[in-house]
Amino acid sequence: MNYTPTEMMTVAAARAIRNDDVCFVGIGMPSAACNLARLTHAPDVTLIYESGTIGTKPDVLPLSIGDGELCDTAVTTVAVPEMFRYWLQGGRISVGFLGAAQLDKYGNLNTTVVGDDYDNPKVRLPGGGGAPEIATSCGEIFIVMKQSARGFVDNIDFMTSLGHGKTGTERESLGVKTKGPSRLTTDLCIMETDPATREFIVTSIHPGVTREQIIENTGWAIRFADQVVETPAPNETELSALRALNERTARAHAGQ
Amino acid sequence: MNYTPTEMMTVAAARAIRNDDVCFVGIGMPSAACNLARLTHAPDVTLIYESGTIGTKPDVLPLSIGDGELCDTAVTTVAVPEMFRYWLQGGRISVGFLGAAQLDKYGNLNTTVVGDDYDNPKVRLPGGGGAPEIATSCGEIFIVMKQSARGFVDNIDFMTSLGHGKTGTERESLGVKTKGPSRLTTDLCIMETDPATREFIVTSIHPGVTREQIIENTGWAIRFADQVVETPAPNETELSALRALNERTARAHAGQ
Amino acid sequence: MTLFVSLKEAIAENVFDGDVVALEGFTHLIPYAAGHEIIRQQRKDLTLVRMTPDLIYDQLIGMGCVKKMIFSWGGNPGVGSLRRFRDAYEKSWPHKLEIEEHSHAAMANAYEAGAAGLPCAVFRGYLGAGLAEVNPNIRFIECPFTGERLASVPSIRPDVSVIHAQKANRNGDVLIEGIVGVQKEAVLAAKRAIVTVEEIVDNFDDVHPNACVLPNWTLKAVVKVPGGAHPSYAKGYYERDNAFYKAWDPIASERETFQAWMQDNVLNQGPEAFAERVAFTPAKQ
Amino acid sequence: MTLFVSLKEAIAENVFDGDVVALEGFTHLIPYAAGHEIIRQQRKDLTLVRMTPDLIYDQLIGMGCVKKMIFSWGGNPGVGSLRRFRDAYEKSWPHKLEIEEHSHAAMANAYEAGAAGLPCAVFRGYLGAGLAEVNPNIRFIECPFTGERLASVPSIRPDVSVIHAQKANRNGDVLIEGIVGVQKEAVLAAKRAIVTVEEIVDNFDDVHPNACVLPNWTLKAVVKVPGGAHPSYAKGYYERDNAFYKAWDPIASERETFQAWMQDNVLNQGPEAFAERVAFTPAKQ
Repeated sequence: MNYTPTEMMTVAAARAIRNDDVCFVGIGMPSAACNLARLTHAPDVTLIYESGTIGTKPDVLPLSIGDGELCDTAVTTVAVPEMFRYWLQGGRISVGFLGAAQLDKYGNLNTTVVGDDYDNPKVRLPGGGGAPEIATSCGEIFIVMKQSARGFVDNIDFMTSLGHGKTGTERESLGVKTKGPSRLTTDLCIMETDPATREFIVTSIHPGVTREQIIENTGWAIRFADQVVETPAPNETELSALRALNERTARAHAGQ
Repeated sequence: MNYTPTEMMTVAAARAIRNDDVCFVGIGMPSAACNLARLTHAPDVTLIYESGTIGTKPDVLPLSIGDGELCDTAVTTVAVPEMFRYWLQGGRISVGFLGAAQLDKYGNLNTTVVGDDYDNPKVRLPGGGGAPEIATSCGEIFIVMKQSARGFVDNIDFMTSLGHGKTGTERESLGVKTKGPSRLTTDLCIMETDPATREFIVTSIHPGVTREQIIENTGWAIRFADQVVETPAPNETELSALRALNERTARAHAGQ
Repeated sequence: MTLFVSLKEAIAENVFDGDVVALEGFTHLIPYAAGHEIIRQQRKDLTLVRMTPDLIYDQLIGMGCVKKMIFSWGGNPGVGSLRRFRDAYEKSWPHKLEIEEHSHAAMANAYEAGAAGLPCAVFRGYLGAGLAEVNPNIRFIECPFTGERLASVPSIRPDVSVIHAQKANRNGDVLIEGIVGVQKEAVLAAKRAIVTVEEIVDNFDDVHPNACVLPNWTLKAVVKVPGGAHPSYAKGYYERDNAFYKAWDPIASERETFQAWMQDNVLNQGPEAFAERVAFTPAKQ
Repeated sequence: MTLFVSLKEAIAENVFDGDVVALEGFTHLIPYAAGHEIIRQQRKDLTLVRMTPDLIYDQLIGMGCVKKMIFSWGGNPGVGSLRRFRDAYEKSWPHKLEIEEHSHAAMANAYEAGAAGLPCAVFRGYLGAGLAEVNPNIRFIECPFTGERLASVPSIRPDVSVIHAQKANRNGDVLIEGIVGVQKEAVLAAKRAIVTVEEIVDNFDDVHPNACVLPNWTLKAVVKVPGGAHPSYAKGYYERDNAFYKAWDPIASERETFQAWMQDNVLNQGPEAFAERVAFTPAKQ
């Protein structure tokens, strides 16, 4: 079966989600991956959106973090202060998903400004939203992001949310108990955190992708694990579930 | 019309409640006074019980702070942490009602222990409950209490909740912005806070009560205002509303 | 789904000697049946936490299960004292009882902070109050912006919280409605949570989207015990048995009458007895 | 009862030049009609507060009403940037815009603390985060029991908060349901609160006892504006107009197209236009 790099990325991201996970889901790629997991191998996964919807099972992907469908299909919907206090800070989330404009090899993320002067940025981005506390309160962080040398940089312009810090040791020195970024899924490969150095290393390469492509699209000196496997291509169940989800979504949003 | 001292006390306490007040209501006499006010001259008064029931209109007096009737007739019922954070601490309550085992002339109250050793009390009382923060967060405090030399003492055994402190100046020195105890209604008289000294002075004596009776039943050297009036006797509207309320209450609780 | 177990299993597997235990309920939905099971299983050295310890804590204390009680108002609402609590605290019967005493605001904030995963609660409280002088767990901090002195107490993080609720659905999600007290906070603050419910329904499709629902993954055990809150009440099921609260005072006033009552009504009974106790106190409407 | 007024009166009597204003709504129930009235009344030098400033803040900024924005995520959800916000912040058009930037957790806690009457919020946050270095309103305190370093931000206490809700009853109590965001907190934290509603009903007898209801005495003005959340949505009334959110991007991308759109759709219109805008986007079910 043919599939696009985005489909491969979504499927690979979805596979990492376990049936008993409680996921704090962001809009876009994380939302697609989480719902795909729910519609395939992880039917009992709990999806939480920061708008307050807990255990939601949307039939189509939301355009915003607070689409009505999220509430209509949730186990319960709580106020936003409660969401951030009892559910996120309370340590009840096993996996948080994040994306960014820029990330570095330690999984530090920037969604705040482009340019190194915060007060006079080249580009003012939307900002961190929930990211600073998602990054430290969730059991672990999965990052899903299209790979490019522009986004995967040696030094991010602003530390919107903490990964493993500037040296890989900052979580420990700050007393942060959670694991932090453990997995990065891109349209080219899967990276996991090296337990020794805390930097992302490539552990699985998507079918048809070369090491050179990965190197070219990474702004830092990317390392490959000793054992790199090939990511299994999306199977028919995965692809058809994803495409049906995307079709339902397109139809629903076009109808408005 | 004949009436009992308790009826006089309840009616006198009720009269002080204004139609636009938001009252934090305790069980017992305050609850009777507040509901009598609501059923007579203050139909729009907002009654709040610490169980979380806001704007409640019980048909009978509750036995406990969380009887079902309070919820069934409320505008809304909130969780107890919200009650104490948003509604009480938030400064939304105009009048708090308190009673006690002991009070002094500054309206400091004791509902904790009898005896001056907290760790080895003569009698262990139920404790302060909401009183410590009711005393400082409500706009002003109305106290309703049967008068006796045993309860109205020179020195309370334990400072469960702050009135005007040990010298009348403690609210100011602690930075407490609210008025504190402003009115004390007993079965013998009405006392109000002297603006100069902050101590309770008698401003109104119930019909048939003598100054001597008040002096005998007060453990401190009680002062009388320059102008002491006679409390108007309960009128027929007040008495019949109170008696009907008490009858409904007795019938409802006996039925269980 | 091992979430649905018997009450005996729920207590045996989740409540241990020496645990910090909160059986919460603010007048409404007090988990009496679960408390009785703890007594039958003879747990010892418990630290009991509750804003408004009422008859069930009086019973646990009188039966010797309790080492310490953390509370803010310990009485029989509208009636008077807790006789067994006073006998234990004032006269060490059946043994010595320690207490840690707070205000309602402090306890409510401490549960909230526990649910929020914080080490402490911060609030405006205890101004001029005597408890601040006798309880070392009441401290003060300064607002880093205004310098205002604010009270702080440790968050409450029970080993196990026990609550009674109206219903569970088949997935084990639990609905609480009416006077919800601090039950949600108690459950989310605890390491383990047990819920007894009036009934189990297919789904919560007809439930308000913002109703207080605890998802099944926040709970360790869900047990159907109809009437399990008696003599407290369950909105929509049965009313508060105010007469029983009044009747408790003479029962608890003497050690002998208390023990006889416990033998007959707790030790010689099981959770199934609760359904009968509420059979004649139907809910209003 | 002077609570029920026209939208024109509600804004004229409660929103003043230089005010700190929160028009809250977390995707759901965003008070667009009220925002447009503020634009028509040409308020100046406002400090706008909101977790997720979206198109209505883009419009207020582009029309020159805003001096400063306090926020945690400023984008067009699922679409991209707020073009007018960026033009103001990056290029000072129509004039300079100050910002104060926080995380969602900080803002949510700050509203909560504002509703709770506290001077500051305390939470576990900003660990290793860059905002703590550029925003002097992010400070740290120590837990007085564990020594843990906790973040603190000033509470949010707007001069006026504006929300949109599903309904009011004849007394002026207001019901919000579904995704309730931080609206209750925004109202309770504010000196004055304005609510626009879809409809006014006789009573709330059929409303869940724990639903989010704001009693009339917490509000300054209640205004019926059907469709008043468009292009946001009102659960039970109409769905989110996702197509409009997408269409906004090209409109806002140029100053001229923006101004023309504002002239036609805001300055030359009144609140009654909103009902038509939602006529063809009925609610699900």
